[in-house]
Amino acid sequence: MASASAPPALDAPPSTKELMAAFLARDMADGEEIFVGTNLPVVRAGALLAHLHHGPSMRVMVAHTRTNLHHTPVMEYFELLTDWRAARWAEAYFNDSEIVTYQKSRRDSVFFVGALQVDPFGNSNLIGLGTDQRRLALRGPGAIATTTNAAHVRRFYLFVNEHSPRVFVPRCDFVSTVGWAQGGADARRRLGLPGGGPRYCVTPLAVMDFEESSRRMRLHSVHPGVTVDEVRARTGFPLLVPDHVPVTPAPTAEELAILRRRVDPQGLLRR
Amino acid sequence: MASASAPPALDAPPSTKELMAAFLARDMADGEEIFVGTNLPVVRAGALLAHLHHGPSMRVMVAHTRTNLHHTPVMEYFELLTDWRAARWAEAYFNDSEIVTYQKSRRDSVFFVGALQVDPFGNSNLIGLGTDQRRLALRGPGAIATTTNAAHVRRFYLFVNEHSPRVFVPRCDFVSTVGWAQGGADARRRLGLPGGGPRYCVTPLAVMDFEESSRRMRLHSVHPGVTVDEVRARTGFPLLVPDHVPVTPAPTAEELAILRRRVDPQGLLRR
Amino acid sequence: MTDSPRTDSPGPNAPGARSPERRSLLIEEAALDDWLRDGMCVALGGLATACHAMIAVRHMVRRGLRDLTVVGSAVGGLDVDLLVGAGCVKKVICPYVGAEALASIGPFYRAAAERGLIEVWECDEGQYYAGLQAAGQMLPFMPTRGGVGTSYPEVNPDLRLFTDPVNGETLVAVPAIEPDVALLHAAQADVYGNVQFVGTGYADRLLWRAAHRTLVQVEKVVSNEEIRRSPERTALLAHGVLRAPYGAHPFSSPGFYLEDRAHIGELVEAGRAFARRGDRDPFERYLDRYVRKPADHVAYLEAVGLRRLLALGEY
Amino acid sequence: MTDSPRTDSPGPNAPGARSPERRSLLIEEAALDDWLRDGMCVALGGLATACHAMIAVRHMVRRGLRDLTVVGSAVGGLDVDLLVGAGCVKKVICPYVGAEALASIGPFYRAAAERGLIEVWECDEGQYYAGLQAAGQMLPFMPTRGGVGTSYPEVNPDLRLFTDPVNGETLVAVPAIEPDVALLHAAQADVYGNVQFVGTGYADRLLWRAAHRTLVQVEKVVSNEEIRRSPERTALLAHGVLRAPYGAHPFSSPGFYLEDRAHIGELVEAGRAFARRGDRDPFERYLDRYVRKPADHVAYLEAVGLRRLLALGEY
Repeated sequence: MASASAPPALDAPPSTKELMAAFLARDMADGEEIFVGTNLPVVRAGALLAHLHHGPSMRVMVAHTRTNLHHTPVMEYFELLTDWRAARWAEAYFNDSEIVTYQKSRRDSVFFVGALQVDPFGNSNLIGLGTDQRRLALRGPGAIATTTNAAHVRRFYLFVNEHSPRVFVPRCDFVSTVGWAQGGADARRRLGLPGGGPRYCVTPLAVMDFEESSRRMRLHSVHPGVTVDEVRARTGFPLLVPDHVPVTPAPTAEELAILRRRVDPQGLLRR
Repeated sequence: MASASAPPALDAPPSTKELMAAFLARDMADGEEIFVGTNLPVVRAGALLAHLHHGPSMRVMVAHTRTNLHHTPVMEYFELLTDWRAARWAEAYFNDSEIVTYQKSRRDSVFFVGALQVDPFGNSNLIGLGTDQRRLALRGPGAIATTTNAAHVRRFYLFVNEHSPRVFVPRCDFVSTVGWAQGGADARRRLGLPGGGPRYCVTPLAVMDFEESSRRMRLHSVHPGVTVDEVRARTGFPLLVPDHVPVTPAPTAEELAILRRRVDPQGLLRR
Repeated sequence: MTDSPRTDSPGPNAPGARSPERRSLLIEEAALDDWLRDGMCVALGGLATACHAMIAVRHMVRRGLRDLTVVGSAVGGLDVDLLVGAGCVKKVICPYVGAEALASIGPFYRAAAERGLIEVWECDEGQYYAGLQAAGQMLPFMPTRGGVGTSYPEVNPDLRLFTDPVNGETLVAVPAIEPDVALLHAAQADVYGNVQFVGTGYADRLLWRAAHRTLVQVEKVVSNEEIRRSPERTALLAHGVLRAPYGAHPFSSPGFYLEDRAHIGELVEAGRAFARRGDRDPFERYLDRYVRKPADHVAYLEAVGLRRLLALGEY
Repeated sequence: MTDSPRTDSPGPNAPGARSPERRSLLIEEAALDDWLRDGMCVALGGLATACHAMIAVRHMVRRGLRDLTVVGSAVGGLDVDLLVGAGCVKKVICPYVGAEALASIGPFYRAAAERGLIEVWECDEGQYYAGLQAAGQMLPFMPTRGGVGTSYPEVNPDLRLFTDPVNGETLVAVPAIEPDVALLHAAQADVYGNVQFVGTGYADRLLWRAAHRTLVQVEKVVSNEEIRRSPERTALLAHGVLRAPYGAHPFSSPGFYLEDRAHIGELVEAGRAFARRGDRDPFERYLDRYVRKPADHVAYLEAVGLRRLLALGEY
């Protein structure tokens, strides 16, 4: 299971994925509930880094169990959602239907939403591409639980592995997850959605947030070596850009050490 | 817990309560789900007699557990709903909220409904007596789960310990459990109630059923020593009475033996 | 009770403050004051004669809390009756209050309800659970079929008949029942709030899901390692844990002790003296002896007596 | 799928026939024919790459069943994909079909959906579970908030926006999802249908509650006494029990074996050959080898090979 390759050296510069993980980690607060997803190594690493770095009381949800790993020396990587070996850490089990149905128990939960398409208000699409649901040009993987979770959880992050005009579109072919709907500060309240909505959209190029009054997507920071113009060019709609756009901060030595020694000794974030 | 008194002799004539229990038992079929209630010795005895006599595959629900007692020599009497000692027999636990909420799992269930008042269509009242709910002349114990269960279960039995015009009234002050509503063969279907409704109403004097087309209460049998006129006089509304009213059949020797040796050695049905 | 869903967080470890280690959720009995206030909607766990959070209940009586909305358990026990008798209650939400064969209906509850001194939110168990389900799911209401054709929509205007948008059937809409706090009693928990029951835990999990915060009394506080030995038993995550041996007394606690029938009888008789003769003295004596004089739970247990407690045998 | 609730009884021991002893619910593999018919609505348990009832799934393919409505698990696996590839399926009800990292989407499912050969009842997990909840509660619908503001009510007209009768909020009404039969795979059961899982059992309990009848494959048939040793583990009461060691293969079975990645890869490659190049030969070879030729489950396991099976190690 664990990779045979040696863990990366601590003095190697951070990879983009490590940078993204560290950004996510810093935004998560102690006491929050985090899902250690499968098949999303950056999201997994971000959540676990937050837990180990500054979140000893976080609720860690992994493969249908709830646990706390603050004193676990090295995290095993479980690739599949149903890998029951993760139960070795369990303090509790959770049932798949209950976790989705009883949203009140998740008021402290933060969540991640992937997408085939994202629009200027952070609405997103996992249903597919095309005009007719009965004959999609491309059938997407489906929303899984993102529609319901994103309606309720404390906040969520949009996370996409490709920053391009194919993904960032003026209008999604279908909306499977509401971000800031049609925009405006109270866009979600008007729809009756109790959750806090998308806070950041994280890509391999940059981090975006949503301007407070319009809830339009705004450039928050660019990753090292990426220019503002490059991000603009690869976003299929006009992005709000402040006068000063900072560079996404690099992980600290402490964060890198946790990532490389305990969270990701397999080096998935450096591939 | 078990009474210190000796079990009744097998050749003593059946008590009215034993007669009632045997009547109920004969009406229950193998494979059905039965609730061994607390605080209702006749109902408990009827259900267990059915199980031991002809229902080896019945599902026996007792004190938040499900079990099968077909080979249990003598039934301990648990007086309280929450007596956790009954768990010694458990094959499964059931959760109080789930058992009421997930009615589909109870399609084979039969149920008992007590009442302060019963009307000619078998609608009944456990809410209380009076005209204003905020100032009841007598507050009843409340419907517990009878409202919801009686709407769904395969069929139910009305069971009252007092046969009098106080109980059998032309109109209930409040209806907490629907029987045959306003009457008519399809009375329940028109309300959308999927359960089979009340089959019999059992009292210390007689057994009543509900005439098929009008769903009005009809005398089914009188207990030994009770006259039809007596039942009429103690029922506060006109009862349908067929030309021939049989006497409620006595328990067989086999039934009495099971009742007295295994179900009720404490003799609760003979007090 | 039909507040719109909250987005603020009362979570077990409310984010913000940093802590170098995982935070303990263990509280002292005196800290119950931080949890309970006049006018709150308080859910009481357990069922009938079992597993009520009696330390918390007696604390509310001792402090003289007022105007509580009490969400009793589905088969509410004399925990509710005690609070009604002590004048703490404005409104009761549950289908039953009593102790079965020991008291077919709670005497204070009956008297107060008949005299219009408390409001009774009339419901059956199906409706009651539907309202809690709605709260746990952050929905304004939950449909149910139980109650169609009955007097419930008349005697409780919060239960509204409506036409279902799919098949056009008539159903009952039950608004969300959202307690501010659920007070439960369980077998064991660790200091991090992982709660395990012996037996089913009745509907305590649903009260936890519906309530804003949950405080759990436990017979034993155990290590986190003990919890991890049987994670499948962990039923809920409390926001606060109170060490509470014999904390359900005079009611039973599965796996630990049976109900104290003599003590329950004392309480019932005090209630009946008031309900039947207007004689409040026996209840005042009961309160003096078991609630007002004992400064804390251990003092209460001493008032009950060790000999009595140890006689509430296991199987 | 929105049939009105049934009042007939398909219970584990349908009343009527007398039997001197408690009836066994154990069935032989050949008796699956009594459970499965063309046009049925069939729910498949497990989740993603775990615990699908593969004996029953392969049986349906072997018999060439047609026009099935398949209610996959919330994260539906390649069990659904296999049935779609074999042409058994008319409609799929579940939020996902695939195998995560091993196949981000089921290749047959994607191809058939894009070409309009199957109907996809578009939903997310919240809506999916709401529909099952409705069925289990014998209600025509269940409200949910997930889907408000999205395209779901457009792409799935069964999901209707409505105004809640209590607070006036806009919600989604999900009609009841009522499978004729649920096909599950679990760790153990006794012959009376008492089913126990290792782990959570995913949402299998909810499928059981929603379905008309439930057939459970089990790794081990155990004694009734063994069940009674840990009644708290009993999760559901099956209507039929099938002895099924390695019965989830090629998927994992918690506590028994991990997924067979090589075998899953073989199936995925066969699907991709068809989806990308229209080449059905690899899938036909797969079906010949693993479905058509083996007459029963043990013959299937022999085709897989004991060496392979025993290498799907425990932890």
